[in-house]
Amino acid sequence: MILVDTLVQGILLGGLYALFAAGLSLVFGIMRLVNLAHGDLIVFAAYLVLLGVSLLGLSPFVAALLAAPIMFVLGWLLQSAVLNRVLGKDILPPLLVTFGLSIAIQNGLLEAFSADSRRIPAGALEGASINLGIVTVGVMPLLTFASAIAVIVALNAIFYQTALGRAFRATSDDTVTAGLMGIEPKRIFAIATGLAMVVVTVAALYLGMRANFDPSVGPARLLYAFEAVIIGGLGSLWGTLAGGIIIGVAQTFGAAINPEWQILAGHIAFLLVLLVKPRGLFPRAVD
Amino acid sequence: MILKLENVSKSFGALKVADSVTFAVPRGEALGIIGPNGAGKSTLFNLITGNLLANAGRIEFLGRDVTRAPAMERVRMGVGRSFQIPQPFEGLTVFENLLTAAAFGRGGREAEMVEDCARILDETELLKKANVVAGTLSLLDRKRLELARALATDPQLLLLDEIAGGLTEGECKALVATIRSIHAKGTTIIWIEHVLHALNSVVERLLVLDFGRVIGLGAPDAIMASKEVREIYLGLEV
Amino acid sequence: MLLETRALTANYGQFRALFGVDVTVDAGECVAIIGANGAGKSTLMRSITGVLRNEPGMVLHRGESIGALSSAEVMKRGIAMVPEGRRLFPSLTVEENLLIGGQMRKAPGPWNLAAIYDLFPILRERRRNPGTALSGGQQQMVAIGRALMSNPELLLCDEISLGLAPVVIRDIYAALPKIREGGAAIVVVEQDIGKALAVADRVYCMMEGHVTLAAKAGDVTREAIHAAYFGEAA
Amino acid sequence: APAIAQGAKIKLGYVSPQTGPLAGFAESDAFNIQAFLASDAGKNFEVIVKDSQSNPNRAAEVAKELIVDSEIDLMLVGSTPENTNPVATTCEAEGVPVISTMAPWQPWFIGQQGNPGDPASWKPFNFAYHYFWGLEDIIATYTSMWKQLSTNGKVGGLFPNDADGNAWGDAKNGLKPGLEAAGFTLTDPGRYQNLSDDFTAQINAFKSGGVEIVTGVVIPPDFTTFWNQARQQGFKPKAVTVAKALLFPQSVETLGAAGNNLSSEVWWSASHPFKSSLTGQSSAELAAAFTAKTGRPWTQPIGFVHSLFEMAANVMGRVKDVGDAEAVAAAIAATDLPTIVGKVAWNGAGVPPFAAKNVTKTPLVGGQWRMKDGGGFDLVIVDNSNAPEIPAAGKMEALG
Amino acid sequence: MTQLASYRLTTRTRTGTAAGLAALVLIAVGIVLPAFVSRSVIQDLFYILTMLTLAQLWNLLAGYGGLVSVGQQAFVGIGAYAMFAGVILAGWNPVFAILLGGVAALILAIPTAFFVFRLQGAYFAIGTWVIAEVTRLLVAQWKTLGGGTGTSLPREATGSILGVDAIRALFSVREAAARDILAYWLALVLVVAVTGGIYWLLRNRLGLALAAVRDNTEAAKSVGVDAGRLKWAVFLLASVATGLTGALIFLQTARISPDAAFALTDWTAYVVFIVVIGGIGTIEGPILGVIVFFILRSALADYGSWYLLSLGIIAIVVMLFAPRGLWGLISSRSGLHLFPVRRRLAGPKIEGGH
Ligand SMILES: Nc1ncnc2c1ncn2[C@@H]1O[C@H](COP(=O)(O)OP(=O)(O)OP(=O)(O)O)[C@@H](O)[C@H]1O
Ligand SMILES: Nc1ncnc2c1ncn2[C@@H]1O[C@H](COP(=O)(O)OP(=O)(O)OP(=O)(O)O)[C@@H](O)[C@H]1O
Ligand SMILES: CC(C)C[C@H](N)C(=O)O
Ligand SMILES: [Mg+2]
Ligand SMILES: [Mg+2]
Repeated sequence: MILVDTLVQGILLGGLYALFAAGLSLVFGIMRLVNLAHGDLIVFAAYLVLLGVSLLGLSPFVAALLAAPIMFVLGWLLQSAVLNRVLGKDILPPLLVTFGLSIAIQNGLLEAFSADSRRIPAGALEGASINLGIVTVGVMPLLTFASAIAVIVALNAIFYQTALGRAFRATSDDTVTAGLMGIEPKRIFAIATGLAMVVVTVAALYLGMRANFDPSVGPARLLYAFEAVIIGGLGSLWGTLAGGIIIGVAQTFGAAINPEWQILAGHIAFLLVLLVKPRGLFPRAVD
Repeated sequence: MILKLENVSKSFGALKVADSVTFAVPRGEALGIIGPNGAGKSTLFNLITGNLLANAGRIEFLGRDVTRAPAMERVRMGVGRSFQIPQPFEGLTVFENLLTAAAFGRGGREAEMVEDCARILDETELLKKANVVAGTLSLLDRKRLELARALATDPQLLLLDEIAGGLTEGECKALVATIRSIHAKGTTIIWIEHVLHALNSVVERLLVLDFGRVIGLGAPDAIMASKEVREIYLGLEV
Repeated sequence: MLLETRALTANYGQFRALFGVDVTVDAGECVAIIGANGAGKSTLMRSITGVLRNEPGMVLHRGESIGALSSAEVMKRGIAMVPEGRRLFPSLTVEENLLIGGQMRKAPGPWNLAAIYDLFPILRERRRNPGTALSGGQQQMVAIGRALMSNPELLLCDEISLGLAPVVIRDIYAALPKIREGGAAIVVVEQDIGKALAVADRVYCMMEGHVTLAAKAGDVTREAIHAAYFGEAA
Repeated sequence: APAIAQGAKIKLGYVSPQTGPLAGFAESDAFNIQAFLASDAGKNFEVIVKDSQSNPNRAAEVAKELIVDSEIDLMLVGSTPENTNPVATTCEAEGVPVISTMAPWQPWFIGQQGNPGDPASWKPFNFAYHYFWGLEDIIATYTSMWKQLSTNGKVGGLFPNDADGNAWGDAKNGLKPGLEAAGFTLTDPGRYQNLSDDFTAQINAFKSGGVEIVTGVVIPPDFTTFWNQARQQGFKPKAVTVAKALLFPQSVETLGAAGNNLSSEVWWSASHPFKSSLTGQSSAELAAAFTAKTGRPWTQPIGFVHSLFEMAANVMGRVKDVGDAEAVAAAIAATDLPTIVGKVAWNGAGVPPFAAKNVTKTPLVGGQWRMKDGGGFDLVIVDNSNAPEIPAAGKMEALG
Repeated sequence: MTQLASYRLTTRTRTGTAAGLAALVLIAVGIVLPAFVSRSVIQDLFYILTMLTLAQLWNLLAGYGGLVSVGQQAFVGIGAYAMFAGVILAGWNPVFAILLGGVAALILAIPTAFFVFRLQGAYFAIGTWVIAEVTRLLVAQWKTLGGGTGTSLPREATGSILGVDAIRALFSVREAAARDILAYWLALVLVVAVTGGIYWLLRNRLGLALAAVRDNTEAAKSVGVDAGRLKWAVFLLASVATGLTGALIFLQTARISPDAAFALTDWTAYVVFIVVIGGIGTIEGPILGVIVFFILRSALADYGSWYLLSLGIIAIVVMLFAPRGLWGLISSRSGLHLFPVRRRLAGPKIEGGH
């Protein structure tokens, strides 16, 4: 059944996109920060995990566990030292800063690691597959999808069930008044970016185990991630997952018609959704 | 009748903020609107100006059905408004604020509007600050600018939303005088205000809104005396 | 002395809004600050709460300078504010708006969710609504409740009656004595002189960035206020 | 030759992708240029290198800078059509001679035509000359490799929508007619965009077409994605012979055990039986010198980058006035030089008439990556039917 | 109110007049320049002028119209491809085919506007980017113009461009140099028309309307400004001119590929960089920005990835320390406005026009 196979592979691919997008969704939702460096930060984290694997001989999962706190701190520093200073009503300054950052990371990685493609070796997992009768699916894509769900469940719990999450949302609405509530908006933003970088590490782990990467592959991932976030609706993490799946499924079906339509079909699905629902599928009551 | 509303309704989700509102305003009248906070007064203005579109009902201005007409079309027909929270064009000067309103609200060339703008600035005591960037104005001047900018569109119907709120007595008196003189020139006025003594010194009729419904419409004295109004608006023992 | 400002100045860019303002508030007392539009009342509130930063030594809390602290740090010292224009958080429900007021400072005191709902029963009904879907008066109640949730020592209220119907103003002012009973000192910024004098122990009048009158509420005469308010003899 | 004696140095422009995804092609630039300048002939030259950043836009731009600002006498360029085509086109338009290599001649020649779909409109160039092999050589080599195995002859093609992919996948001028003539059938699901995340469609198409052999011209990241997904989705071909993705040992190493016995075309190797006309080094010596200097294993582009400078030395040695573009172009056309990558002479041998003026060919063989016992891979030449002078070192093996 | 007759509107300032004269002199110098400078200077100027044109147009969109597009490469690309199609498929003279670029950009801009105007802020930005990607992917399927490979202008076409022969004769230069001079002149015409046109618009009613909508859309509607139509007008105008610029750029390059023509970095990112470094929302900003950008580019271009690394860092630093751009810094210090647009009311009782 090629049809079912295409659908299943598309959904699993959507899990990867959702993983790319989850961190972005968090940051975009809380501080309206259009982070053009998000894709490059994923690549950066992938190199970090790779270093753990190749220098320390760790398993990729353990290496990611080590990389996550480092990424959290980097995210924290990036937000405190740079991004906090340009956030405001105007979306342009952060746009330009993160664009600058994107270029700087790409070329910094190029200096450090050269343009060679690398991959995080995952041993037997790479080719492992499960035969489900109708379809044969890879263990890796399944794991990716499960991780996407886990990440989103965890982020949602933080967002809606904890005081930190309440502070996230309040700060996202009005930083001055949040300050009057005893919340340091800049600290909240720094925590949010740190958290997003932890999610980025998870995304990086799967990016690196699934395919080759080199310093230049970030931006291509970024656009899909943005599409997933926007399709889902600002601030809705489940929406982001739905968005990722929509793009993934559209891409596999587009490709089934002709590989030329693969990426195009994803973009067109994005455009169609926005045409019908300009604020995404699950918009917040107030933007 | 310059303005006619028939069964106009508007909801935000489950919240009904205009509930079959029906009334008419004759040309040249000054009508006051009162009602508790959240009664739907500002919303009613937004419906009349086209900043919001009604869910149901019909709005007629100068005999034409404008229920679906966009805001800028209604401005050009002669509906001018001020905002409850002043919304100046902050990057423009006071004069440029007026010039914009004049050039687009009436649809003429800038040069022809200059003197009219200067006159309105003079009337609203903003002339001194004509070349000051509006973002730097004090609240009082912002409120004056709201009025001046609405006037610059040369309205036949002027909608004022709480422009006396937060003014001192002296300021308030000056404002009332200005509004009176505008009214005297034949402009129809609808004025939302909590400062009742100011309102009642200008308007000929009062309309009372509560939960989006019109619960009273008539001469100010009669309205102020009605038991219903005293109960829900002023509180019983007042 | 709970709070003291010493020769406090404040600027918006080039524009100086406060010129050496001296104000004191004692524990548990209620102080009114009156003045015309643009007198600098809100600017004073913003300077005290750290929204506008100022030089060390200009604002003292229990004798310690707090002028250089962020608004979050000031708040954690027990100074809560009901800002001009309410400023509720649209993404939070009414209840969450209240909760967030108390989550960064946990001080013992009379105020908690139940107490706030008792003070403003209408809020209990609308607790699941987004804060901004309420009417102006209801929003004002949420804003006051939100500030109370941290059980502050000092509550700053900036024009809490602005734009409200008389009946709502009455309800809100009726709540102030209950708040004092809870032990908080209160500063009310008001334009309505009568209302201010009715609740306050002491009153300051401001004009164009200066304090032009400081007096006990019972002692002031109409003439003195008029002179301070408008800068001229009545 | 008279020009060389005159003291003023001859200016060579060299555009290469020193950064970006194609940077692997440029890794021996510094090594080769240094060797060239140190040689006797090299003393008369100045080499001005510009980085194209792997961006065709930038490549055209820096080519123009070299021509206009640096006033170069001869342009050298290589490293895939993304780099050669913009540079060659610019030179042609500017009337500056250019020697180009490391791109199959079809994407180079046809790709530079205004309308690639209309052979009647194709025109030869006056200043642009190219040496490398063509798709007909790929077809001959690949089919001969595959014939060493027993397969059903069904081939699946992976062709991206880029200069190479469009040329290789072209129904008329690409692999298809040649494969069919050799008794193979080609399943071509269509062009895909580079850096694709998903090859399910291709895998499904190959599965339902009963494909046992995979070929194509794929960039390394995409090949890894494809190969992992193929294994995950239970697609097990007997041979995978793709170009570009498997050029560099690093790309194969990232695949681990799954890289064993993947195969690829070989245009230069340490065992090619040719000598440098510049330094007299054999292929093996050149490769060894590179490894000694940089600590990195040899790669195929090393020989070709080296040969570009052999060409420059030889051509400029034969012209009187190095500033005379027409004379330089004529000298290029008259070249007959044995280089480290084989003989280069624009004599029209094996090239269709429309391209005969500007294109000449170097030999091509087939190789297979074999995992070494201690880790790492060797590229073993398993087919030399197209160029018997290059020794084969093994036989083609089916994938496990 | 008779004494009010003495009120009048003025936008003129002394610096404005001086700057206007200086601009005229510069344009005149620009026209005769090819007689005096080398070809490489002409090429550099061509690059500067076309980037300046793109920057002014993006500034019109983002700085004045509040439309932060990151998809302008769509119009550069489609304009360029239309020009190529005109030359290769229809056999037009390249100079006329440039006009096709404008037409094609307009045709693309209309459906694009329909779509992206439904979106706000960051959504708008990403929406434009996606549209540009879709356009790129579609054009990459246009096999007659080389698909993803791209194509070049045929020699016959580049050799027979209108006016090139005359220029060769006039300056006695080679054909390629004459082509550069022609392209340079066209770029000069374009940049003067675009900058002048924008300045004219700003001093017109449209300028007020743009400022009003940017400050407060709801209020602008309430004084009769048709915000929707305004956005349309700005977007279509900018798109057409961007398309023309794209066609001109690729006429000079003579080679095109989807990746080059629709390059986010080259045609939008650098342009944003120029505008923001120079100072957004001013006409002076992009001019200053393009000069700074060009100097950086020339100074650093030979350092490979370090060049781009430093460019990225410079962008960050400028944003952190001069968020209104360099021109913002200069004009707030000195009060200088070379292109004054502020309308002042002059007459009695008005406090000094500060
Ligand atoms: N955009 C909106 N979305 C949801 N609810 C809204 C919106 N605008 C207004 N409301 C709600 O509609 C009701 C009426 O609001 P409106 O502003 O018309 O009241 P009002 O009578 O002007 O009150 P006030 O005297 O406080 O200005 C209020 O409950 C308000 O919260
Ligand atoms: N953000 C600001 N930027 C510049 N000037 C400001 C700003 N906020 C207030 N001002 C100015 O500072 C002065 C004092 O303002 P402030 O808001 O403190 O007055 P207020 O007494 O609270 O008046 P109101 O009754 O209007 O609330 C006024 O002249 C005002 O225009
Ligand atoms: C922006 C300022 C320089 C404006 C100045 N007041 C003028 O009218 O020229
Ligand atoms: Mg209202
Ligand atoms: Mg105030």
